[in-house]
Amino acid sequence: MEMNEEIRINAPRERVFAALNDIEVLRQSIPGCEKLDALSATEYEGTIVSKVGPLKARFTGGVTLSDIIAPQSYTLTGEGKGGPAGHARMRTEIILEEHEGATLMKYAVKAEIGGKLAQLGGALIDRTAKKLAGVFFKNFEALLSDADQTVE
Amino acid sequence: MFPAEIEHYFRPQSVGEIHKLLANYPEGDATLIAGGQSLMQAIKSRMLRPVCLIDLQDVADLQGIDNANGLTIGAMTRYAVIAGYDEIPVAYAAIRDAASHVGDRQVRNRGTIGGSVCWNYVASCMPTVVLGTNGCLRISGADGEVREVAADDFFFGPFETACGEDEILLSVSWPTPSGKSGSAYKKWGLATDALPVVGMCVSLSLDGGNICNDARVAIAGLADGGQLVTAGGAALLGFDGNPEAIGPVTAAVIDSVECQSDHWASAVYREQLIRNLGAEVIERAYQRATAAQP
Amino acid sequence: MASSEQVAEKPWLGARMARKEDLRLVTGKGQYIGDIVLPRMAHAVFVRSDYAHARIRSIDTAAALAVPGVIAVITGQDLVDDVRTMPQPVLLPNLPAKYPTFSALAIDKVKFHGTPVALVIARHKYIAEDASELVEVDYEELPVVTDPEAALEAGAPVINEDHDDNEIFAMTFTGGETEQEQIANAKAVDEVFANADVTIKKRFRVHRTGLTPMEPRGVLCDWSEADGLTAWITTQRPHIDRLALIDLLDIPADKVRVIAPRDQGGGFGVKAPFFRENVVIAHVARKLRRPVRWVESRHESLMNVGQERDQINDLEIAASNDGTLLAFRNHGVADNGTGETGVYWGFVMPFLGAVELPNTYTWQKADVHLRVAVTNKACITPSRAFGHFPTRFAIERAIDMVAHKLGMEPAEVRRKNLITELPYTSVTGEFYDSGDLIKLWDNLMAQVDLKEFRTEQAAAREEGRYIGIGYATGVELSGMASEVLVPMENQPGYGAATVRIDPRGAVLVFGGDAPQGQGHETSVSQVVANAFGTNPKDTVTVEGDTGTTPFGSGTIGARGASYFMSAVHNACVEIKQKICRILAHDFGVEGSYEDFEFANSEVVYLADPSLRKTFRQAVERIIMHPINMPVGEVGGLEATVYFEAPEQMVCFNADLCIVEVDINSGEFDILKWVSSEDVGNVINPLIVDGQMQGAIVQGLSNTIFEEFIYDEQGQQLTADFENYKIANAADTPNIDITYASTPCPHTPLGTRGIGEGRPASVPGALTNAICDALIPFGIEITELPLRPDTLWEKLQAARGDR
Amino acid sequence: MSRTNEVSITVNGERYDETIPNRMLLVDFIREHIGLTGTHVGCTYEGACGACTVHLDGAAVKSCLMLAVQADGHDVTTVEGLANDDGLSPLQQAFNDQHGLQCGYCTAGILMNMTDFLREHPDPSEDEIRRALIGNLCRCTGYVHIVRAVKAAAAVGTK
Repeated sequence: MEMNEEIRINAPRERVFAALNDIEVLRQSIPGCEKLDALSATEYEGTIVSKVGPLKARFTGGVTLSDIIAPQSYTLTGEGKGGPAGHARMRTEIILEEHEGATLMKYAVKAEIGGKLAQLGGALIDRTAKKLAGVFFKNFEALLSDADQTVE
Repeated sequence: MFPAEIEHYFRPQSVGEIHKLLANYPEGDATLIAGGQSLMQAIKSRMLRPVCLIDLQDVADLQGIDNANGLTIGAMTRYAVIAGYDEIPVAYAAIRDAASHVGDRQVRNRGTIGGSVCWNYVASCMPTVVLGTNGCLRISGADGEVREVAADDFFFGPFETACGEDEILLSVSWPTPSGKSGSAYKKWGLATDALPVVGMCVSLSLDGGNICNDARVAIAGLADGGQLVTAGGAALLGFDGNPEAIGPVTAAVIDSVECQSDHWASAVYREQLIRNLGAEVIERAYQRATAAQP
Repeated sequence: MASSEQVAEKPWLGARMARKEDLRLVTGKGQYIGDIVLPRMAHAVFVRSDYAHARIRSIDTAAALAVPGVIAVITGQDLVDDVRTMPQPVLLPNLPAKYPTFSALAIDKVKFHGTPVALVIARHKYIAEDASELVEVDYEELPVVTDPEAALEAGAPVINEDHDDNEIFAMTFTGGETEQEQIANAKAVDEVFANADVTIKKRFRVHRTGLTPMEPRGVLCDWSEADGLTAWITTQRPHIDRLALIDLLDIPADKVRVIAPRDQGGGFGVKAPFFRENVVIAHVARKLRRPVRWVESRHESLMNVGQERDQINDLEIAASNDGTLLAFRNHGVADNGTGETGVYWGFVMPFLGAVELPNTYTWQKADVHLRVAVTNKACITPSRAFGHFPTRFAIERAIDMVAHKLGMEPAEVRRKNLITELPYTSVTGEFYDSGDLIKLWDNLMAQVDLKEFRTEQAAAREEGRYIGIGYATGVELSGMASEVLVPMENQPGYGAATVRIDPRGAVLVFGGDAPQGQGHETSVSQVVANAFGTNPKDTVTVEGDTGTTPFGSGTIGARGASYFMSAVHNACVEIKQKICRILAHDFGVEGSYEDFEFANSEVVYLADPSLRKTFRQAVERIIMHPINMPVGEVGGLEATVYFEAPEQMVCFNADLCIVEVDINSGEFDILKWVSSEDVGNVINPLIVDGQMQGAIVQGLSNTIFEEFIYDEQGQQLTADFENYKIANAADTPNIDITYASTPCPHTPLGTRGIGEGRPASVPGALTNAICDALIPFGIEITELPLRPDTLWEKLQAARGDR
Repeated sequence: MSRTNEVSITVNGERYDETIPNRMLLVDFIREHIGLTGTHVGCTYEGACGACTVHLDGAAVKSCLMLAVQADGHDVTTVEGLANDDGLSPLQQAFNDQHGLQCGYCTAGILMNMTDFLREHPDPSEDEIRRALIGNLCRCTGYVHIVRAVKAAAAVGTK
């Protein structure tokens, strides 16, 4: 699954970039995130639960930040193992552009699934990955917007 | 593959009893089983691991078809019963079209309309015909209150519906058809009666001059699951049975949906299926409507 | 002993007799692997990798072991001291290839999605599955190669690391032994092409598909100190499996017995290899000193076995203006998968596929090259039409393309080029012993009025209806002579049978092969009844138990009616000879075998029919009362006979189909399918009809519905029957089987083995019919699967071009 | 914590009062718990092959897509219940006569489905038979002789 989207965030680029590197912001933005702990400045591990209707899969794994060019871009790679359900990987390349005082965040997401998830849930992967990415960026934007309300 | 351990199995006799059982479990732990033809696939593959399984087979209130005031089909009514019921008004004939070709004989002997619409599988027929015929879903809430949800508000997307995990779908119903109305459903799969790669449901009403004055189009088999295509219904208004006029309708449908490519069919072929199936079901629904007794 | 008598005219031979097997099978009394239960039997579940290519960092079995009811959890490390690595010599063909060395449970790395990495043994199968979920394997992913051409490129990740590259096998089939000879041949072929009136050149691609027996695999092993290992295995070749287990587990030969269950739910080649799972189950039964059973799930089956075809053939044909086929050149690339399956290793199938390229046609010259690539997919396992489903599709399609180019009837081009003088050695070196291809072809064409069809076709086109006719022919090996089977699969080709007469007159037949639905019990009983003049119901056939049967190379490659039945017949003759000698003595007459007739359950002295005994009296006297015997004779009636034909035998077929294509949807209906079969003398036409119908529908199902799909990461996405669609009854046509047979001169009954290769002509016949229907659009199909969507897209493109 | 239930299931006329795990599939109850192995399993979770077809109160259903506890209080008939003292049923006989089976693995399911089908459609067309067989996959026969056998059995039944 691959998708390319962009979203406008009403905050300056440096703040957006800082938030993208803020584990607390990530924890609150990642849909279904139950746990996220920092192993280092660029490596986290945690647990997320992905839910489609009654079907749930719990993934434990790591999140790695790489190709960091502050404050304009980085790559966020998440890899999770869902036990007997299989595994998933989502790689998101994010580019931040300044845009009339706000920030234009362009993101390219590539998701892969393996094991039973791929065999049984293949028809859902596109939709689910898109939905998860959408929720993530919406949450992220909401968090930043809330924080910025006093500034606005 | 075999089911994971199931702690409890219950077979309640009434809707009230189901609610009591559901109340004993944290949300998501108790699962209702109707016909189980899809649910058991998920349970066996362990994509679903219910702690408690509540079997609805004995709940008499959920069974049967009633056509006294419009049409009401109990949630636990099996496909074979629907397929064999010849009193369904032509306005809702699409339901029978669909039920007659779900899966195979054995599946139709077991699977239910309620199970299908609540499961809302990404490629499935019943949710699509319920949408296409504007069914009304009666749901018993956790508090025992019954609410009615229009099909448009019921289906959220694959596996997701308005029926909460602590709620029970009682029936799907349709009002007494007004005037001349007809509907039809047809699907295409790689094999006969396989899951829809594309399925098309059309229902329409005609005025005295046999001109379409109300119509709905729903589609199955796309990545977003069964969905209503508003533009399709709008394009059918004024349709007078002229086959030449069908092309613009299916074109409107194609314009407003997103067809995916997968190992069953390419996106462009799905579009062609919409044209071909659309032409067939529009014609059949129209014929049925013209023959209907107002 | 080779009898030359031809006795096909007796009533039981050729009778459409209802099968003896059926009574138990229609009443639910069959005995398949999953029905066999031993006291204290434990259940095994394999843990399989969900990565296609990864190093195994570690395997943690603690949580699985802690589940109540779990008896043991085994990993590859546990096998190191007790189980030899594969391959062992018994499982190696005598063909030069880069065989991988591997452990039955992967130790260092996994090479395809589904590689077994651990085994959980528990008292109940549900518990075993619970625990299997708790085995934690830590993988380090490696780059995945799923495309065979990419796998052969320099710098591609090497999958079998004991070799330098992914080319497991490569061969040039024509032109001789030395490089110079090959260069000379290639040059000669170039010259034919340079001077030919027409040439065509296309890339033909056939997807990964194959056969899926309704019963997946299974193994049940028991161990006792006294008897050693008893292994029930779903297998087409129990005797080979036994040798492999002896060698892999280092067990003395007197301590291993393999039994193929009496009933097996289909094989089609899929149960012919020696599988790694067998040795793991045998090992744990020995280790735990208790019976252990593994029954494969469909999910496992679709991920591991039954995957075949998967070839690219760049084929060129040169022909002259009158439709004479001159030469062909083929460069094949086959996708082997990992190469971790005993006996065949993946590449033996495309090897035979390339050998069979010439099919039933004469060619002056050919230049054939094949490269087989290891990829991160399940190893190819044999499926009926062993390796030649793709090559026959290519050659049959290409012949129609030549016909289209020349404006000739494809039927005419075919007939013109059929081999007319047999025996014949094909341009790739395959020997065809006998048959009459012209008779076969003319019988096929008699099933349709081609002229009338063309008129109808033209009229239909006027109405916007597109109907078409297509053909394909086929040759298949009727069993394989040792001359062929020893080099190809390292095992003998002969058929073997023990025939034992019971004092009450029943006949017991023991065979070393192991059928999976072919109706051996019925055919054997007809052969026996024919020989002894008894009733087929008096014969009992036992097969598949290495403890009681003579060595047999298996129910493979159409060996039944060619080799096994011939051995049965010859054993009967040997017994008849003894009966005759003793009866002549008893009757006080001079006489031998030729002087007696066996009919109506009696043995009659022809010169004086008053001298007769019932079959039962005769045999009871010899078995139970061996006194007053002729000099040199002892009692008892039993013979074990090995049959080897003097020549490699083949049989032929031709298919014709008529289709109608809906150009608006790309959907097509098969309006008619008729075959013509040259299968020698037929023991039971009901069974042969069934074999042919089944094979043809398998071919259709492979062509239209079935496809194994891997994604870029090597994930196997078609591991259930929702996603791996096999044809159902509503989507398949009726099929008429007709015969134009030539008795085989090399078997005592004139029979030939049939059915193995039969699906191969199907994709050609079907696609040729569709292309014939769509001639106005100039569509030439070169790729499978043939799906309505791709056909419609081709039509769209063609309409755009016009 | 119960994980088990008491059930009373009648199989081929014989009543079984048993305590079984909730998660036990009906097909495993039939094959392994009570030992009627004529019913087969040919797929994993998908329930698409039909080899496990039995009658539940007379209707053909796939016993791999049901839990045994769901059959509590019901009548199950398996392939072992088709023949009686008079011998094979007309359908069983027709499968033998017409060579409607080869390996026999799918046969039980087909017999059960077609027995139910012929009761509903005593005189079916070939198209109806073929459509009714969609839930039963056969790999050996190509279906030709199966369809012929069902027709032949119908002819006996309608005589």
